[in-house]
Amino acid sequence: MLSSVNVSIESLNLMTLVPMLIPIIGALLILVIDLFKSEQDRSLYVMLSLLVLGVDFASLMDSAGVFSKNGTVTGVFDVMLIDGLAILSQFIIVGASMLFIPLALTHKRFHEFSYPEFFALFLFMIGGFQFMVATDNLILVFVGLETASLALYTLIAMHNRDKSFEAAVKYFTMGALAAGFFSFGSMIFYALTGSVEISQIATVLSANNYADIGFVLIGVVFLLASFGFKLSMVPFHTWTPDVYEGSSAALAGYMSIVPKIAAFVVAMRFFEFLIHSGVVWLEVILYMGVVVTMTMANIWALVQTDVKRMLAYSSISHAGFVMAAILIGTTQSNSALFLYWILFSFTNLGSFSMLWISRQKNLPVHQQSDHSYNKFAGMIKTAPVAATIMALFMLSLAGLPPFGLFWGKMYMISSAVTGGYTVLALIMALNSAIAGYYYLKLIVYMFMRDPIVEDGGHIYSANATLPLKTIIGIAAIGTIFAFLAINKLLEFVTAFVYNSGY
Amino acid sequence: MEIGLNHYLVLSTILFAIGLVGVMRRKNLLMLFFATEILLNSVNISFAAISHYYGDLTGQMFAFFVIAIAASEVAVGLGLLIVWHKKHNNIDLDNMSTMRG
Amino acid sequence: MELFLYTALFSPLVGSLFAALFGASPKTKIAGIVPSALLGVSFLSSLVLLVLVMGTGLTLHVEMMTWMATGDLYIPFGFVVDQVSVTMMIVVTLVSTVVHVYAIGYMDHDKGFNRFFSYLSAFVFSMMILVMSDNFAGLFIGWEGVGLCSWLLIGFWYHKESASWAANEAFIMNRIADLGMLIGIFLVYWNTGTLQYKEAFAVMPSLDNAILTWMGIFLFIGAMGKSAQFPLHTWLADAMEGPTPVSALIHAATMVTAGVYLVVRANPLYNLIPHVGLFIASLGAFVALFAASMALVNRDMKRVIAYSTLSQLGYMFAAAGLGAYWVALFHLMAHAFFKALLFLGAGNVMHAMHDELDPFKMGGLSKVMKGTFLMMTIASVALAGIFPLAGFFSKDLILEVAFVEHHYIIYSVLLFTAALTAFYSFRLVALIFHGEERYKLFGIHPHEAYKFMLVAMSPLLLLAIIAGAFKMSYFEMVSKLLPATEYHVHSAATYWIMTIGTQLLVILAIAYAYKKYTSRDIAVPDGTSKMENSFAYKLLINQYYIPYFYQEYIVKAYRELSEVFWTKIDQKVVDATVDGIANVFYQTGERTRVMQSGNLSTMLKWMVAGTVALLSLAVVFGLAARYSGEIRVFLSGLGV
Amino acid sequence: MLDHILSILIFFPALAAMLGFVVHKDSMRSYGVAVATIEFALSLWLWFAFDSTISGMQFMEQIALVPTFGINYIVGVDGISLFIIILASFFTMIGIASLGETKDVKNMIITLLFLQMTMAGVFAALDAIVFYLFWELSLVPMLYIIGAWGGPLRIYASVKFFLYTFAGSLVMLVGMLFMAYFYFQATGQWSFAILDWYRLILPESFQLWLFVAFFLGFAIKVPMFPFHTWLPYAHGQAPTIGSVILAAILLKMGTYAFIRFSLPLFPDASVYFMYPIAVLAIIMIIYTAMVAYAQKDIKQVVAYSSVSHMGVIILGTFALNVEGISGSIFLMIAHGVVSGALFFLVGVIYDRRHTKYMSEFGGLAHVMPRYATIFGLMMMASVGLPLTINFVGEFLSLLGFYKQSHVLTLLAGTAIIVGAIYMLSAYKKMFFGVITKDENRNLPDVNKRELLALIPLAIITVWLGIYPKPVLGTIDTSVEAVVSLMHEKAISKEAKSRIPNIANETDMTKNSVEEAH
Repeated sequence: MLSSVNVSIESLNLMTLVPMLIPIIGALLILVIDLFKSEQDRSLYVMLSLLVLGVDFASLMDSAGVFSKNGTVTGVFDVMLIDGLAILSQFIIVGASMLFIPLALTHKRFHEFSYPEFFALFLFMIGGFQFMVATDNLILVFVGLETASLALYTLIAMHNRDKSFEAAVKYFTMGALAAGFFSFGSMIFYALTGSVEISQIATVLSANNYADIGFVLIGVVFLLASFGFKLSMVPFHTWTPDVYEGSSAALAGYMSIVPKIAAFVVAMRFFEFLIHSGVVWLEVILYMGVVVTMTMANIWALVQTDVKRMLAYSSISHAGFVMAAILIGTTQSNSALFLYWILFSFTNLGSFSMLWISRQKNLPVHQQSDHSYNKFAGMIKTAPVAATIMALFMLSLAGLPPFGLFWGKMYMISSAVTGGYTVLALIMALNSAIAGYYYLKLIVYMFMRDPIVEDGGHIYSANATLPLKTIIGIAAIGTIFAFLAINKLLEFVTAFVYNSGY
Repeated sequence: MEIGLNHYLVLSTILFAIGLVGVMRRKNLLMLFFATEILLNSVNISFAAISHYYGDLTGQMFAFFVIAIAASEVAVGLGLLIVWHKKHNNIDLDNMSTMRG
Repeated sequence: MELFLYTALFSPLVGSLFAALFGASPKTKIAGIVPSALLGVSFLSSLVLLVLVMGTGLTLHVEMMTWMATGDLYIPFGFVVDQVSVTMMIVVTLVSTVVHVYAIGYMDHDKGFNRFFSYLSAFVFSMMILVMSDNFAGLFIGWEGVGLCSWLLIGFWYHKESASWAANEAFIMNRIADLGMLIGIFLVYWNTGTLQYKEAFAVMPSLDNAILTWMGIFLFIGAMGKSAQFPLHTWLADAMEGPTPVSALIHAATMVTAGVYLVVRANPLYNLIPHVGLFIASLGAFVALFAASMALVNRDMKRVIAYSTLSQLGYMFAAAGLGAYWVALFHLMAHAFFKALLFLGAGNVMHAMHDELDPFKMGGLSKVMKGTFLMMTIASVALAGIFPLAGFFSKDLILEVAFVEHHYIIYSVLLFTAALTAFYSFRLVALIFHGEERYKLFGIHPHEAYKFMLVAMSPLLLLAIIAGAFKMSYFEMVSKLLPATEYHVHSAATYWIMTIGTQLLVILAIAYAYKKYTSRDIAVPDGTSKMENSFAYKLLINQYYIPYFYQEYIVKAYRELSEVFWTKIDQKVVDATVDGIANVFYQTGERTRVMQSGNLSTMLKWMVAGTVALLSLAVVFGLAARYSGEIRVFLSGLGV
Repeated sequence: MLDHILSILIFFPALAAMLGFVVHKDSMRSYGVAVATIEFALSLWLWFAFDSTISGMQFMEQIALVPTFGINYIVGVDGISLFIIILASFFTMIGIASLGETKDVKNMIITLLFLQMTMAGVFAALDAIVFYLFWELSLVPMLYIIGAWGGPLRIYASVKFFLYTFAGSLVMLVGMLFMAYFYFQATGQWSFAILDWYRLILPESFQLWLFVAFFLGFAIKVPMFPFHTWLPYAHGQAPTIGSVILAAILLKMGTYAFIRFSLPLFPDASVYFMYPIAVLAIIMIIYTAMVAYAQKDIKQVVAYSSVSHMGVIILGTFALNVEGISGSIFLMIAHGVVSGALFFLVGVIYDRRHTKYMSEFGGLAHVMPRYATIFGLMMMASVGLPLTINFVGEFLSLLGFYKQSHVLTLLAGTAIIVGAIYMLSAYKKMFFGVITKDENRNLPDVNKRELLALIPLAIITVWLGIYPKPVLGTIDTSVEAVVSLMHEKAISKEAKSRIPNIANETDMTKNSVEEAH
């Protein structure tokens, strides 16, 4: 006879679920509204989503307050784990989403935004990511990851162009493979330790002193492959440029930020203990992965002719750069990861938004692709403000002080220096120099070449509306005046990371 | 011969390998999806076996989730496939490379 | 008294600036007259100072202001008027006053009249700084300043390719020597802690001989450039491209003697290192002969005089090197007078002959140019060293010095050179003023120069005649500062034999020259005569092929090497490496971008391949970890 | 206001530049001149308020930026940086005032004002990160100036300029981060403040590595052989104003940084690397002078001559004694004035003939006497004639280095020969001889606008050549502080003996005399 399970509601700590539930409820709400009255204007959904996200953000602030008072909170049979990493990454996820969603209010009408499902899926996706980061249970990670990914595949496909279907199919198929890797890897760890909770796995493994190192490594390989896919580490990156190219610029920008931070957090949770327990192999592999990813992505970015594709490679490179934080594995480096990613969100979202506002419905003859470099030739003459802002984002991405990303880069390299990874620090620095070339290339086109078509700069703001401009403005301000906020951010991030034990 | 845990694991691994090979070799999108299903479900065998071995339910839970996710993947995947087929009248992977470089 | 010092120093500068005001405007007489007058003022001030120094034995030392001061280095603009510098001041201001006045006439028809006086006065100012400075750095200012003015003046007629070429040659060659000078100055500073003459010389006796030797050598290298000693001599002959007053002032009387002045000024140093002194003397003797030999055959009137200058500089160095500083200085002074006179006379001839320089195309000019003829003859006599003119007292003294110091080789070389000097001087006089009037063949109508030009030259004429008379009083004056060695041949008989012998030798040489070059069958050489095809003649007329050598093996080599550096090394190696590194990245990108084929199947394969690669690494590592003990044993067995 | 004069100096032009977007195109010139003049006046005021008897930093300001990580906005000047700041604002002023007919004048002036901000910032910064910030930021306006207003190869040239310098300075950034980390290890506090770093004594092996890291960044900027090849392109393609500021100020950042960072932070490494660097400097001097001689384009001659002169500056810096370092700082200013003027002069003829090939000229002295005169003066200054500004610097630099090595100084001294060779031959080609090209017959002489830039430069050239004391004295005070700091910090015996001990000044002169025996 089984004894009845007796669980008090308090011990479940259901409050931990609130931030994830908010977007899910929001999504359901949108679907319900559509049930009652369809064919509503997209602005309604945009604002609704924004509101939901705003509430979500507020609840996160609440969690943050609780965390700084009481430390890590667990809940729902210890499945939920609300620590500093979870809160920080959720801030980034929700914050970036809030910046993204107004981008739907474009001047030109795009197919996908007229569907309420788009927004519902979007919110589901956010919920998925939030689950993914707020747990150390591999099952929940898996579920969160897949929820988010499946929603994302659909979002990409909804752009309704040939290329976007192709992108969605590619992303989907590879994602399925990655899911297979993830479950296989989890299975091995489960077999080794009898648990799917990272902290448990760590305890058991160190208790038997990594007796089955060979199997541990095989498990790591599969998990690494699946994270590698999400984080677009070379050679698991191949989907990235195609998917970015196929999806709308706004979504591409979003994809370069949110899914990755979620994956980073999981990777950090999982690899941290392995690295600290002296699995040299992992260190070597990660080292190689980091170096190859940032270098090769940079090199491929050099030869691109389309700005969006270039930015795709550039974000691969940035991801590789940030992956170094996990390799280094100190509090400083982990804080650097978050700092970097916050700053990166502003800049990268800004630059993709710049592409987004210049997006035309139809491709002019002299352009091979939506955002080929040629399109931006002589932009300073016809649209000086836009050109300057775009240049700003490029310089920030290149890591030129005092723009946002410089501080992230600096702190990251510093963490490499402090962590004893001197050569890595140099490689990171030199990669920034290589990257300088392709960012500069765009600046060269904008500032130093003559316009190919004189149309008074209309093409650069074909899609511009007030909301879009606002978002770009926020991104630009965030990029320029980042230096004023660095100290606060750094203190905040470091405290959270440190108090979570990383 | 007693069927032990290892046998299940080996079977699972073999199935996984078959799935992998299928993923690499198949040019037909539908077949490719099948391969990924094999991949995912092969793991379920192990999960169930290990779960039994430890007397712990977690593995079975995992397996259920995997099944659920596999199912939803198929839903999304087939959706994409149908749209693609509508547009291009084929589901051959080799026709799917407009973006490159 | 300081007032006189400053007047002497700065009036040339004022004159130069005044003339510079008119630099771009058309010719104005006033731009010539004012600087000349100011130079006169300068000369008078110098004269007052001379009287003061001579009369009271006092010296004047002022520090106008700090120039450079950093660390332990302190360099003021300090000026000193002592026995040595006042001599130079007199020589410089006197000759330049004369030359200025003369040039008013000589440059009469030149478009760059105003500019010319500006440069010329600037030169005098630089020269005054050179001689009056109380430290090595100040000396260097003047040193470079005269170099600059010499560059400007040699290249004065800049439309002539040869003139600007010669100017550059002079400047660059001097620069080579200046480097030596600079190093010498550094040596002085780091070893004595100061650049002031007085203090530096005071410390020198306590220094290591090797260091002093280096100091002496490097400073002398500086002197070699300015005084055009072998092997840096070629610029002087080429410098004759400049207007003749320039040649008279700069390239005969003043600037080229700066080297001698330096050695004299640094006498406390050279006294400590007699072996370097001997080297200087030997080089001087060699140059005296070497230059005189080239003067024998040259067919350019000004070049002959230039070689003669070179030869006389050799005499001066010979004296200075042997420690007879006051003798060197005395010869310097005397030489300045008669050589400037000679040059100015040559200028008159040139004017008369419409810038014709070949004496073979002249002849018989004594009829039309009586004044000039007289002056040049007397100057030549003085140069040849015939009693009782200036040259006799100074040059004979040098011979005596060499003899008394038992350097008989130097003595005989110098003696032989004296004969050569007499020969080439009168070869020139004979060719120009005597014999057939060959110029008629070329349709030239010579005329005498302006009266005032001749008048202007007359002070020089006077001094060329009587300068020797001051020998003893001069000795008394400078011996307060310089080693007071009187050079007397001990036995009176030897002395008389030597003196009279020398005089006879010189007179014979003159007679031979006259005989050879006044004859009726002198014709313009056309390169066919036997002598012109002899080896010796060719060697001499080509200046021992030294300019050729420089041109072919140094100038050309330098140019070619530069070209190689630029096109081969800079572009093909250094820059190509930089671009190459960039290209490696770019090309890698181009080559490997095929990896991104866009085919989903390939993409999946990459993913699996990546996993398999990681797996195999894991297996290798896992095995290695499991069997680490065995592996270690195995490796140690291999001796790793 | 004096308390914040440095910040005002730095940010006033930037603010003015931003407001400049609003100013109408036709009034932009006047606006630019007005702003630049105010800026220059401010910098002069800084000079007058500066107390030249104090060796340390003055007008310091500190604002917390990222205090957690030890990054603060700290600015201050001492005798080393003071004059370069003044020179920068001076060049910006005359640069804008004499700006010729240019397309997009408005953009140009705004860019120049931004550039002025970065220049003032670099030389005033006393925090490594702030220094780095301005250092990098200065690349952007220059990139734009070369790339937008340059010659046919402008894009290649500007990108090369940017990337090359950028790559070098990233390595330098790594060095800075290391330095901060060492400071953290030593004190438990993060700090990027240079003055804090000065107090840190590092083991020699660390010094060597850090020195190399900093060196790369600085050497590319200077540019030292073999990192110099970006310079001819940049100069060759840049518009006149770009070349002027590049040569006059931007290159000085590298040499200034050597004195600000490398010497006081790594005294032992400085001694260790003295000879290799001196050899590089000598290669710069001789080799680039020869390359300059081979040029056919007058602007390239001046560009390579810049490299050659920078060699002397480097040499003076690594003399590691007061004479040499003061000389090198003075030479920075001198070279700024002279090469700036030379680039202006090249611009004058380029504006008239639209060619820079010397073979296109010849005999210009006939038609443009004033131009020839000023060019001649500047050429002589460049050649290092005494009583011109350059001589003081070159003399002191070489004099200083002579203490360290006789033979190397002798080799480096050939600068005065090789310099004369290329300069005189270029001058001869351009100005002497007869006019062969008809286009040259009626060239107008320098006009008022051009004289506006050239006359002040000519005056400075002569004035500071004759009376360098007001500048040199101030420099000297600060340099003595640097040298004594270096001596104090030096660990190895070699370094202690190479770097003079100024503390007991009087003994030192005696000792040096004694040692010479």
